[in-house]
Amino acid sequence: MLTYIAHRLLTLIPMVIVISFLIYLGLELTPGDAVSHMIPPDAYGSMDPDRLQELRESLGLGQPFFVRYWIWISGVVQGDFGYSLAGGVPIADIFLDRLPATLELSFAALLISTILGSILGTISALTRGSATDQGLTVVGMLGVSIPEFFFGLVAILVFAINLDWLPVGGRTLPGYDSFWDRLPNLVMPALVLSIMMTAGVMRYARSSMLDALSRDFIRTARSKGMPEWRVNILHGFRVALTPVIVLIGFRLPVLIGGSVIIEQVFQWPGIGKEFVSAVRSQDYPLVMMVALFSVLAVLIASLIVDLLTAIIDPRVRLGE
Amino acid sequence: MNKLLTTSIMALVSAQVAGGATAQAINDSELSDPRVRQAIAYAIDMETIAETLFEGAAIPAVGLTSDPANYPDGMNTYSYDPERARELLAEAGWDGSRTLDMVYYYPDELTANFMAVVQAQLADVGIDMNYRLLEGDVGAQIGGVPDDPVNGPAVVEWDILYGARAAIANQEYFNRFAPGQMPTVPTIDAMVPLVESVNATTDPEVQRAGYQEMEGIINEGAYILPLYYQQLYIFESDRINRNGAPYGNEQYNYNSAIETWTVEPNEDGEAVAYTNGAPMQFFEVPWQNLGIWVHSKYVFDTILEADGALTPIGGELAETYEVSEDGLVFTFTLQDGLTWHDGSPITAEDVQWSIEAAAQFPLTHPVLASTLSSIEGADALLAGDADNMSGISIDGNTVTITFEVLDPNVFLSFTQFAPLPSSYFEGADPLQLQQHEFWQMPIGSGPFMIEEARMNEFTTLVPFPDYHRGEALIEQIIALPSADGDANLIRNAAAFRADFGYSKNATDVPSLEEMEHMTVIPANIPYTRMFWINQFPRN
Amino acid sequence: MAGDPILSLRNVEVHFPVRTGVLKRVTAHVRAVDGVDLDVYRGEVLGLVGESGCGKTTLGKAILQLVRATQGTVTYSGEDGETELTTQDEAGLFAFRKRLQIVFQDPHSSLNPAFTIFGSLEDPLRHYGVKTRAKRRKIVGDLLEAVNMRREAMDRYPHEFSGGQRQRIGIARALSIDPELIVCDEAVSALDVSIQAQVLQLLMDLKREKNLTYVFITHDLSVTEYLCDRIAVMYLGKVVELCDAEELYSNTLHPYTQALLSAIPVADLDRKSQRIVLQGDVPSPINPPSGCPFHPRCRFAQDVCRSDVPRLRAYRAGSGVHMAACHLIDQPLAD
Amino acid sequence: MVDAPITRPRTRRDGQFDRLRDRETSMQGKAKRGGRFLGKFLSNRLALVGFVIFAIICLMSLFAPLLAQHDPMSPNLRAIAQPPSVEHWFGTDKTGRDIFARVLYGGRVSILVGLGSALLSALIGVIIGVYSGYVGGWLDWIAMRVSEIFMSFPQIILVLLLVAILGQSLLNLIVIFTLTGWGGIYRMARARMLSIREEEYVQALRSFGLGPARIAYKHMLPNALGPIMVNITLSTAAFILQEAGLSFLGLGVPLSIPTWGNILNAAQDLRVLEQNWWIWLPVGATISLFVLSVNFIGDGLRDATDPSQQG
Amino acid sequence: MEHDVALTVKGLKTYFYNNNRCNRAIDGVSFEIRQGKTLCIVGESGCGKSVTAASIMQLLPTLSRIEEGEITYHGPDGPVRIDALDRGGAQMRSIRGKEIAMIFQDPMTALNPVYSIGFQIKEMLMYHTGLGRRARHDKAIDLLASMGIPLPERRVNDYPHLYSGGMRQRAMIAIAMSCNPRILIADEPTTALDVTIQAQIFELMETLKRDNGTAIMLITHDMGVVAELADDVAVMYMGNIVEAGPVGTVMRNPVHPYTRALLDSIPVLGRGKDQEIKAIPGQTPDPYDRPKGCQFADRCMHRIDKCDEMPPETQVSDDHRVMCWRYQEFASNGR
Repeated sequence: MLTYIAHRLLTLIPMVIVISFLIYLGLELTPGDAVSHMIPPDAYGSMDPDRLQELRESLGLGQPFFVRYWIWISGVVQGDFGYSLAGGVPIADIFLDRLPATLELSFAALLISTILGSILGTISALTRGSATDQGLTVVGMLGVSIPEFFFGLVAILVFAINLDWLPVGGRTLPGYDSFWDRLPNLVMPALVLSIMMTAGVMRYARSSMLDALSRDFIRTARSKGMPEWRVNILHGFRVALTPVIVLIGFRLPVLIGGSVIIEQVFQWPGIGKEFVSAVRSQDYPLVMMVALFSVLAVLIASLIVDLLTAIIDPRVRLGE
Repeated sequence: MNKLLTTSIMALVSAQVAGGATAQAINDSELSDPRVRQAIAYAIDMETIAETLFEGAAIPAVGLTSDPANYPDGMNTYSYDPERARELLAEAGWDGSRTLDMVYYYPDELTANFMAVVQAQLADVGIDMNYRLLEGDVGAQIGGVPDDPVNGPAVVEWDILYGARAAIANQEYFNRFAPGQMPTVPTIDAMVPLVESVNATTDPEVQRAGYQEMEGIINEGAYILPLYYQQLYIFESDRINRNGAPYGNEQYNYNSAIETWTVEPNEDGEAVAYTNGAPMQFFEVPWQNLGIWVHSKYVFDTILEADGALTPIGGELAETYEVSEDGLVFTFTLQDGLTWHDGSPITAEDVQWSIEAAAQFPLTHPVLASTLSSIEGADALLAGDADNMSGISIDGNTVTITFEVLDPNVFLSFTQFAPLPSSYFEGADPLQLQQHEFWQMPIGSGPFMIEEARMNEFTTLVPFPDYHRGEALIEQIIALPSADGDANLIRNAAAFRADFGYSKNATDVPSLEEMEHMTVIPANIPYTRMFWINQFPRN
Repeated sequence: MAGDPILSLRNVEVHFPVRTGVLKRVTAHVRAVDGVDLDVYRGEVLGLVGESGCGKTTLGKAILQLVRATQGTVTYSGEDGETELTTQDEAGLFAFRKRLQIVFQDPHSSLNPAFTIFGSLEDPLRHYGVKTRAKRRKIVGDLLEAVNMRREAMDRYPHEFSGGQRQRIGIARALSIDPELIVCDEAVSALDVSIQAQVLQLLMDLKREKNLTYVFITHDLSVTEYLCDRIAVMYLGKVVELCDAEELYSNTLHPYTQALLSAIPVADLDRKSQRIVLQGDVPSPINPPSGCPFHPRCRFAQDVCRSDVPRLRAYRAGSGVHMAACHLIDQPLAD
Repeated sequence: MVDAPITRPRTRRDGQFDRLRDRETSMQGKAKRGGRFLGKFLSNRLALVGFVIFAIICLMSLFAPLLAQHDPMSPNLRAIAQPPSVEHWFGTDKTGRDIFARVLYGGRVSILVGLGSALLSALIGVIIGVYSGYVGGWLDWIAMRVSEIFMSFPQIILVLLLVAILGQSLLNLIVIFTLTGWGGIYRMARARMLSIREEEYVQALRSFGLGPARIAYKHMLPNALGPIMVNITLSTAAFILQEAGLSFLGLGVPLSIPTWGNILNAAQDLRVLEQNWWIWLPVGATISLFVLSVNFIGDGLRDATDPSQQG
Repeated sequence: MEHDVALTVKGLKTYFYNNNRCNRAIDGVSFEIRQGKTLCIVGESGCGKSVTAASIMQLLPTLSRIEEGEITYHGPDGPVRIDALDRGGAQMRSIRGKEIAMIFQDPMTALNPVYSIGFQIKEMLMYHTGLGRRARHDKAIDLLASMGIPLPERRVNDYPHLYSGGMRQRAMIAIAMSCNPRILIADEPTTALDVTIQAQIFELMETLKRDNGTAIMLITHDMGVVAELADDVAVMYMGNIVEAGPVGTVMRNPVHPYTRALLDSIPVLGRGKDQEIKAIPGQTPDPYDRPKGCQFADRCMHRIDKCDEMPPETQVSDDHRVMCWRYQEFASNGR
């Protein structure tokens, strides 16, 4: 198991390096750089171009592409994530700052959607064809059909502005020390973020459950004279769980970047929001690190999924 | 029918006013024909746009500068007159075969809407126009001067640029009319001596005369089309009491006397005020955007102080100051016993270091940079030939600055210039000043000091107990990271999380005005939105 | 019976790599077919029997070059001399593809559900030079009639047919390019008994009409007895016994064949025999036992069986030779 | 028919069964045949509803010039932000443009982006996936690695990155969606091919010596079309939502082109959200309805083409 | 006689209601299962043999129901009308597994892959016996041992995928036999297995019948299996039992044309190459488009006009009955 994990992690390295190179190359091809974004366009006409060139060079932007890439990647490999070009803040600090916010939001959404989605999906599958099932199906479809920011905006309008139940956004304010202080801020973004995921998990859980219930071993279980709940839960749900776990596992990358839009809507100071502004201001080192980090997250998530399925499903043996 | 009649009468009248007979294209570009540019000006119904689209939060512009005292008599307002526009186009031989390429760099929806309206109004007089948002390196796409100052070809790749000039000094509007400076306008010979004259004096009267003449020339030739003046909207909640302190140009530093403001205590009895303008990613060096960030305004004190109209009114860190007769020597003395927020004394050495660093820091505001680079020895320092500026000498708390050439904005610049504690920057490269770790928790000299900074979440400020004008009365300022045009400002205001601040965004204004607990006060600022018309032929 | 060989297999091995680990390294091989020598004579029906996983289907595919042998040769002898098929590339095989055909087991997957019968059958014809559509329709119609179906069936889709009909269409397809040899891979196993007989009879009729050679792959020894001239019994990738059909049933030499025959339930109350029940399961072809592959389940196994791999040796039989691979059978003809 | 002494309580199903049984007895011998696929699709009520909505919205967008009385691009400053009226069915936006017309014309672009990208990515994914899935080899290896690279990113991060690299335009957006979308379809098509490859009719074709391209595209591909179509519908829905999301971030189609996302973007303004419901509600509802209908169609297709989901 | 009957089925009709159609899967079947005897239900796919089993166990799919007829289980506490019980009710559940147990065709899919074999045995014990945790574990090991699974102490904790096909079916039987049911229903238990493994399973079932006196209902399509294992046989065709009786009578003197045709259509091992096999023409009808009368009429070479009416079940002798209008003609002239 451990060697398997080590193997998998090792094989990530060339992948990540190739990807990092491609991103770097891509960004290189875009016009503009961090310096051109440090100046508001209204003021650009008055700036001295020579001075800006000096700044570019002092930031290392004037060096050839490969040199810059090499400096950067060798730094990363040695654990030096570099500095944000725009503000000079160590990228590691930015991550330490933003990651907890993103994780908090995404984990909350993941938790809500997993629990709610599996329960509703199971109910839907067990009452297949009934009004409950059809109702849930339609509601689930609606959930994946409405743009999430639209949900968010309307939620802000209704629950924050009109009803004044929840804060409009943000994550914390001075004096909000504990998780419970911040909870009201978390509720709306987490719920809105979870809507789409819940609907997805629900649909998946439903079809997975239906699939499981149509298998022969369900008949075997019934032929043993066990009560229906045991057949459905212990035999059906347990088997249906594997694909659901896989699905949720593949949602794990959301923990890093997938909540970009919701973070924007609710001013949630997370990685996603940071990424958007880094992309806008062409802060290469930061963009690179976020992108790499998210890639790593995806790859590690798939590793975790593999491990989880191996734990859940005895048929799966690692390394084969 | 009635409308048709009125417009044709108006057209007759205005045809007599603008003697377009002599006007013609000066190079291969149709846009170098003043009649075409005037036609564009006539075609745009700025009054109606300001009233409807901008909901009154824009003032149709006449000249480049927003100060009517700068205008000569008989400025043409180019009021909406499509008939006249068509006539002018016909005279200029505009055949409609050319589709103008309009660019802009504001990504907001209001701008896009404005573009759509302009497009429709130009189409109405027979000018096809497509608009697009500039992406990537915007600076490079709007800058660049043709080698041939008359025939081009143009370096920029558009016909019209919708942009703005936000100026601290009027010179900023005109300085690029100096030869070989303007990406869009072929050199206008009459402008050259005028530009020199307004830069060579500190006498407001002389400057004004120059401005008037230049505004007249630009107005007549429609070299640049001023569209509207953007006001600044200062907002306040009913919890805040300024206690008589002035409203002013919040984009820059002025004496707002924030230490005397009070705020209604919250449920816990704490005097906490919310504002916007907290940094989003990092604390910016205060020399760049002089006043827009909360820390630039309240954490750093400047050498001199200005009133709300940015007129110098006295010393802030400086106890006394004076400038010599010829305007080339500026002397000031710092107050005794000033300290930084960390308790260490503010010294003349700090000031000297700051001036030298600001002169080298590439992102220093242009007006400030222009002043500082006029100091004797600045060139040598910038070229790396000297370690210090020979023009700066200190004696105790007194700093004497000798200029090589006269700078018209010495006072203005020093009302905006905040020194930094040099002890934190030993060995730092002034080029990379922004990247210095100091900016993760800056130490300043102003009435408030930074208590806690969580980027993208909030920044809190607390009174600096040893502030030279006394400790501030507001116990805590919580600044949220919303800029103007950001929908979050309105949401925060609606949720009682905006007690004071400002916005330039026209869409914010009606929203804020509708809130019972908010008051919006417009402030006139030198900020003009305009069309730069590219008069060089494009390849 | 023995005439000219149409196909000669010499030491044919088909090993599939087993990839494991993160790097997908080849860590083992499935020895699906492990050194088979076999001749197929023109005009005969050769039965290839064995239990699942013994490699009979793989061997059938290796004959057709659908699976390439990892070692050994498959030689085709025709009027134009002998040709080694295993070394030919796809272009080189083109001429031989016409002579060798296959009928598959599963009537559900043997026809493309997206095409009509004509659509499925016309492409090979086009490939072999039947240019006009009208001609192709005529040929397909004739073929369907040859397998006792109506011409009109060609415009219908596979799902409209029953399993037996589909199997007949499969046979029609194999016949479409006039092959000399047809490999029938479990051609009747998936059919209901009442249908199975129809197809068996059809196969025999066609053989007579067109002078075909069959390699008949099956696990059902009662069918082979009825159908085949010679039978090769396979176990774990190897041929363990090979002889005339009658000889095999009357004088079974190999203990595995004995057990196999005895295990078959016979639908004849008068022929109930004593079952020889083999213990355990067929070992994995990834890691076959040393020596004789059958020794772990063999009642007679001795030390030599555990250590030495028995070779297929010839024994005298009534009219010809009887090949078997067992250490414990006395008197081989010669090595 | 005398009922056996069944003590079991009758359920809702029993009545249903009785009806079926009686009908069967009465129509004995008259077996009806029909396209299984079409029949199953049509019998799925939601899919049918989805298809009708989809068709209506598509046709209305297609015939926008006939349906809309106003030019979607021409502002009218004298009639800004007007509520729905006989003149303007959906009211006007903040520059006085007719929202009904904008929604119709915006639909053209949004549907083009959504459907176009989905079709393009399907085209690429299928062309590569079908061949490499069947043939394998180095092409398969390369395509697999490339798709792995694309799929190692969280979708939105990759889209944003590509927007940053390629810039904002309608064409670029389609390119970006295609780039991010092909991998999924490629993998699905490849997996389908891998399983179809084992079908015996493929072996039969190989035994005839038919070329791999012909076998893959002509004979195997039609049998993978079901899931491919499902995938296309689902990606269409996803791309339309993403277009809206990107517009929200200000990184979508340039604002000069009306798209559903761009129109809906007005809802970011709290005042519009509160006071001018007609500016965002009709377009929000249209996006949601359209995506919903596409999802229903996708679900219906899935049920109709997936043999494992009988019933 | 009556006392040793374990289960009686009378006039059972089970209809399916899929896709808005009604399929009369079983249309009036009657039979009884005797204690300590094996009843083989033989027939081709789709004839309703598995539905019969599912009806007895009340394990029918949702879209189906028992229309008519009686299923009576003669348990130790007197007869129980199974058809009158609620499908999922406690009473039905107490019969399932404890009194009547069932094993299925495909041991690969009939076992839950995520639970160990032991768990799946113990689950049964938990519901139907009062054994404690420890005792259940021991009993599971005992059961596996008695099914001939080597190293039962270790294998009890293994998951199904680690078992071979034959072992899985043994494990299935272990589950079924764990509560000593009076009736064991085996639905094609060896179809998915190789012949040598099939022999092992049959051996095991014979032993169980002998040692425990279990009544076995064995569903198969293979006449050979019938000949080997059955005491009684019922031949099913399209939802009817067309002929039933003791195995000797039915196989030696079949009177229904279908039974006869079936026996004639299969090659029988040992009869050599010259045996004559006769195919049954045509194919089984579409269940939604059945013949009006005798379901076999369309394929029957003895068809007369009267066959358009459904023939009644007629006793040929005490224990031999048939559904055919012309049975007497066949009964007299034998085969």
